[in-house]
Amino acid sequence: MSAKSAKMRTTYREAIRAAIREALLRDERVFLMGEDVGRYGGCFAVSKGLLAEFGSERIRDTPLSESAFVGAGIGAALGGMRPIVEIMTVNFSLLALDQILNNAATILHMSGGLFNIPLVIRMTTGGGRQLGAQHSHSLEGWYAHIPGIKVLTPATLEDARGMLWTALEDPDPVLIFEHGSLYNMEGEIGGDAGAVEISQAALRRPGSGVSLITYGGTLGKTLQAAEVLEADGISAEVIDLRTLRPLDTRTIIDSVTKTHRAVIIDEGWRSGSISAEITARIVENAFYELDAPVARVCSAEVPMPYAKHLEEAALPQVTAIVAAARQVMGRHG
Amino acid sequence: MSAKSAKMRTTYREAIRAAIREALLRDERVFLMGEDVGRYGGCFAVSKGLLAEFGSERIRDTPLSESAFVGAGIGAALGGMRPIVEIMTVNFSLLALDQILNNAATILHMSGGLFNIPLVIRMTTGGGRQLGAQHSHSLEGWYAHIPGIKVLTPATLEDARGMLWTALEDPDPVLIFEHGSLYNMEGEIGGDAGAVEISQAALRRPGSGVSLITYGGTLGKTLQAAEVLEADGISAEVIDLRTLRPLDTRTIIDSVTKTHRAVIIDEGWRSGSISAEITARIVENAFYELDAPVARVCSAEVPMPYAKHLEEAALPQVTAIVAAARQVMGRHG
Amino acid sequence: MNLRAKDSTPVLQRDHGLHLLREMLRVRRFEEKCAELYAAAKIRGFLHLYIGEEAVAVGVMQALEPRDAVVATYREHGHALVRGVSAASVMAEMCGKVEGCCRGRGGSMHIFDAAARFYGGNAIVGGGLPLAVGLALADKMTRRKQVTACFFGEGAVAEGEFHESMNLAALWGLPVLFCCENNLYAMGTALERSESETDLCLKAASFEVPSWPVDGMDVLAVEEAARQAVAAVRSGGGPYFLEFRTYRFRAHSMFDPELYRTKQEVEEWKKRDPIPNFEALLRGQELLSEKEMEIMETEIASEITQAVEFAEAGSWEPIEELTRFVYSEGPRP
Amino acid sequence: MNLRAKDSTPVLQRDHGLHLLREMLRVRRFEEKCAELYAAAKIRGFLHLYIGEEAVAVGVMQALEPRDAVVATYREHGHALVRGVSAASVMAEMCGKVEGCCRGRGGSMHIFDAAARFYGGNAIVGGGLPLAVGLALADKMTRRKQVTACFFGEGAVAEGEFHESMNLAALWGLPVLFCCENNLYAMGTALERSESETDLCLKAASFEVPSWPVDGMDVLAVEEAARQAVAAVRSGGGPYFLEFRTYRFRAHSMFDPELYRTKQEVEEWKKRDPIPNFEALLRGQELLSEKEMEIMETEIASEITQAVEFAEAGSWEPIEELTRFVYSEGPRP
Ligand SMILES: Cc1ncc(C[n+]2csc(CCOP(=O)(O)OP(=O)(O)O)c2C)c(N)n1
Ligand SMILES: Cc1ncc(C[n+]2csc(CCOP(=O)(O)OP(=O)(O)O)c2C)c(N)n1
Ligand SMILES: [Mg+2]
Ligand SMILES: [Mg+2]
Repeated sequence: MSAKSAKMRTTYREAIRAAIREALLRDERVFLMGEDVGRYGGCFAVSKGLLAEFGSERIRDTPLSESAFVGAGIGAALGGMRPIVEIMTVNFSLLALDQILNNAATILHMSGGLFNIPLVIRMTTGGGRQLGAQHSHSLEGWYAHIPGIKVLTPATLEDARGMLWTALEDPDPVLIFEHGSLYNMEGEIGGDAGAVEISQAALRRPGSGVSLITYGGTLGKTLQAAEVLEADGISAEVIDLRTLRPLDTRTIIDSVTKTHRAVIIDEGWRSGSISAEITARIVENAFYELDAPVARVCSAEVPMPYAKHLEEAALPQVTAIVAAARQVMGRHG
Repeated sequence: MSAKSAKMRTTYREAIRAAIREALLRDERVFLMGEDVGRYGGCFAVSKGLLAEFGSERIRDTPLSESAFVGAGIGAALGGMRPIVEIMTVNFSLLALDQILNNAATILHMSGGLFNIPLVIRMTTGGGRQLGAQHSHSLEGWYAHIPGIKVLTPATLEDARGMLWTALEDPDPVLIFEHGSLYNMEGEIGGDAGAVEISQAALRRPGSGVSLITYGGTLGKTLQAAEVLEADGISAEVIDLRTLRPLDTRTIIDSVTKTHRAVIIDEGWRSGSISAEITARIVENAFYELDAPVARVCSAEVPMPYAKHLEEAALPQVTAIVAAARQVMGRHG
Repeated sequence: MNLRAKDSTPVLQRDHGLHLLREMLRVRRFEEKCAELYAAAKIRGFLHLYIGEEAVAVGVMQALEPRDAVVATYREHGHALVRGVSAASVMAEMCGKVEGCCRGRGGSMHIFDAAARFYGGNAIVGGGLPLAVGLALADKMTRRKQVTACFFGEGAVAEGEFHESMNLAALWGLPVLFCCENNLYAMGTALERSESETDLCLKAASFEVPSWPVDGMDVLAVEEAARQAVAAVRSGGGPYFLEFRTYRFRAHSMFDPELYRTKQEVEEWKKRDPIPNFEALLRGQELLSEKEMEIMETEIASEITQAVEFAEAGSWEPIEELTRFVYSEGPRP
Repeated sequence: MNLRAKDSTPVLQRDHGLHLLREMLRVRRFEEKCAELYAAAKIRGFLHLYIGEEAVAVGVMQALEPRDAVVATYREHGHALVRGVSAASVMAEMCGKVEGCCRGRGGSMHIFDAAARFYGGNAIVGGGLPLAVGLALADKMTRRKQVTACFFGEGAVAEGEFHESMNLAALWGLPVLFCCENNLYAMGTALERSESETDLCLKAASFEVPSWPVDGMDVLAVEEAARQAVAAVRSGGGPYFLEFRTYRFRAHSMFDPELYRTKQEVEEWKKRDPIPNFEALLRGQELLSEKEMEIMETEIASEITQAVEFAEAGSWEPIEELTRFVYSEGPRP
């Protein structure tokens, strides 16, 4: 649809802001709540300017009380509102995990379908900014274990702009993970960009030799790796999962059925990451299509170190993706 | 070692109690802390009688403050003690997850190796007792995603008795998950049963046709399934993982290399469970040994329902294990 | 300010007096039946009886209007019944039948009802408080003059969620009536072993939330306090905190050996049983005859018999429906 | 009780006065240098300056003995320096060098030191409080007469962990000195927008924890209050809560556009800058000459230059060591 209208330049940050703004304009049940979303303008400046436009009722600064304000978001959703709750950083969301898992994800089921929870929770995720071991993890794949919630990981401007809309239309809790390194990403987007489908993974680059499966903060690195591979004569298909729960198994399997080889790139810690689940689904659904074992490029299993060189070594990088792809292609050295 | 001394009858509950008692006698730095561990005798009667013997300093009832008393366990460990912290039920541990992930698992690394945390956290896990969606989940496999902690899942009397000892000798945080349905399990144990190795999975039943890989609460069902399969002419090897982090990949691979087929049985929700990680490791390390896709028997992806028939349908059962094994053996119907 | 009706001779409307008595008796007889059914293994899981505390739920509910909301705990049969959830649907729920208010998915600890605006039934201690704050936030933002009554035990006061929720409600001036049911024990932990300051109204004061201690064994005192508090809350005065001093006559749940309190203490409190005492008061004022009392008992017995029959005649939800209610069905709201 | 030294004319030991001034100045100059290095991209991640608040750390540390413990936040350079962690090792840490106190793994927000008993450096707001409780618990259980000083901002008071930790410490009579650095803002959120009751000492009172508000811009007032509180804590009186009223002159971190407060407000507070004011006091009492002041500045400048040189000359930890310190190395303790 974006092709139909004039393009405009924007950033990931602005795309999210525009989406929030539009939601506030469109639906008076929508409000934004979180630490420093108002006067400070948002920890990562996403909500800058919104307080002035919408006032402190709807751009609601909260005290440092993650559990209570996430729980209040659940309650407000039960009360007919459409809250967008912002948690500054994924690590802090652990303080609210009781509310997320034991209430938000569970009440619809415990109540036998009586009470659904139309709640959106946004948070920053990921490393690469030298923020150390309490601000840098990638837990979105981990969250995808929880039935009852949906997990979205916008990696593009369109998705940053459109996923919030879709999430707000969802009757159930949706968590949106924004990778911190993407906020400054700039590019063009259709002037009328709006809601996007969230049920399907996207083919970001077609290819025939190997499927590179990723999402969120590592999409850019994966596309770069695909270019390097191309120069090397390897045609890599890049799949952006977009939604980690529910996973679009179909698109994954279709791609692997075509390429017969897969590398999963995931910023989560390797063991028990979403990349393991994707591997399992490929094995369960396309085992006989595989020409080589599925490979994973994940974060090292360490709390994120502060020092830049160590952090870089801990995170998935282009060279590692390329190496893994070459390996599953049977090319060594 | 248990063979050397007189056998004694005990239960899983008593084995844990004996282990705690012995630890308290052996090391004055050890103490037990948690909700109702003292006067009430423990929510599941594990610590019954210990208050009378050791007094309220060392059998320490806490207020309902999961985050603070788990955090206090971390602090006490830093202060030279050897705390055993009991969390009644795995779902409540979410209230303490900030302390577990952001502090216990992380401080050794953030401090560049200065401060280790010799802390043991015990909790009840698992379903099957009609406790509904806020008391019945199996999150131990999920916890196994976190670097910096170890995750133990005793499934036998020996491990119930011995793992606590080993955990207390560990310099780092160890989480022990006790499946609620095991507390009444009765059997014989060596009178001198003591510390057990935790670095290796155990072969609980040798076999040649298929590897059934499990742990904790589903070991019993898996052994039952193996018998059913035997009657059916299928020789199933049963592996009890015992420790979910770090995983003993070697034993898994050795078994699969022998049997060429694997079924993983895991009470966690399927997507993103430890069974996915095990699948991935098998694929990464023994892909060319596999004669069939790895299969998984997990819990249905629903918050646990209260009604007995629905709960039973949600949990892995013997029939499902048998069916999965038959399927990977290529036997249908 | 002292609000206890006892201080003046209460002048009771006869109808209202009989209504209060009947409601307390309904809850009592209902739960006595639950205990029986538990012994007969028709009800399973954890069952927490409210016996002894009936005056609290009955008194508070008098002050609420249908448009108001209620949030309760796992000890909530009484609240649900008095709030208007039918005995039949609660009983069917506890028996795990699809005719139950939550289709048997919730069980004793998770009673929900949309018509009654009854938002659970929460088995995480303290977990309902943020929900109540959010429900009230929705009401305040939409300028509905509704009140959310939130029930919780004195044990919950130690949880961080109590603190965060009180602060949010007070800071934002939200219409929440915090109803603390202080029955002196949290499982086996006496209040003085869980709180450094046992005067719970001082906790409320530290948030600038007005509060009173109320004799929770006196239904008239409860009602009067609740009416005044609800009036203040409804008129926009922000939250109120009422501490109801009460006592549970039965064990914490069906698994509790009651090691932590003496029989004598229980017997002392039974002298203050809200039901016979209130019955005596009505008799003393000649508002109730022996005959009427008999009729009342008969009517209640018949209501309960019908509820049990309804539950026993109920059906099991088909297992094929297991994965329903994890996500909403049908169109987006 | 009023403990502020100002009320009487302070009679200062000259050496001690000079020591206090020097320590405050060390912190100030050190952090000014950090800001420079940040601008030069030698320090990265989040950097939170303590400038303006130095009197608090300096005053409190005077009351502590080497055997005592300190727990701090992400705004902890000052605390670390004054507690005796060398400027060189802190600077090297912030530059990500292996010679840093945490080998460059912690960074600015995670300073640890074993010799100084400095337990972080915690970037989860409120996350250090339970640790402090646990350290004090260890001291109490082993009958060591040690005190744990725990620093946190007024923003942390809203967190559940504050509430739970205060209660635990008070309930168990633990030797914790809670040092609340009330600089009026949590990022951009003013105290009156985060707390319904802004008199923080009333919070302490609700746990029966004794407390005083202290002029945090007056190092002598801080020291005197801390000495009295530490004496009470050390003698077994249980925890104390001190509210230090202070102000940060700089932005919250290096990313803060400071939209939430006026320049004028900052300027007003700068008139109360603890360093020039204390310098003037020393001058007025003729305890300090201009010459001595110059020497002090020169010595400090040289210490900092050396620290920077040390940091710049430092080395990067080899990448091969990335996964160290996730688990302990070497023998069990
Ligand atoms: C977060 C959490 N921790 C522990 C439990 C286990 N538990 C259930 S009820 C209870 C006691 C609660 O006491 P109180 O709040 O006083 O309520 P009461 O049962 O007396 O009505 C405990 C510890 C729980 N359900 N949730
Ligand atoms: C649990 C958590 N929530 C949010 C943050 C982000 N954050 C970092 S510092 C800060 C403000 C804390 O204010 P305060 O406690 O007053 O300390 P100050 O920074 O003023 O010293 C916030 C919101 C965090 N680090 N941890
Ligand atoms: Mg109670
Ligand atoms: Mg502050």
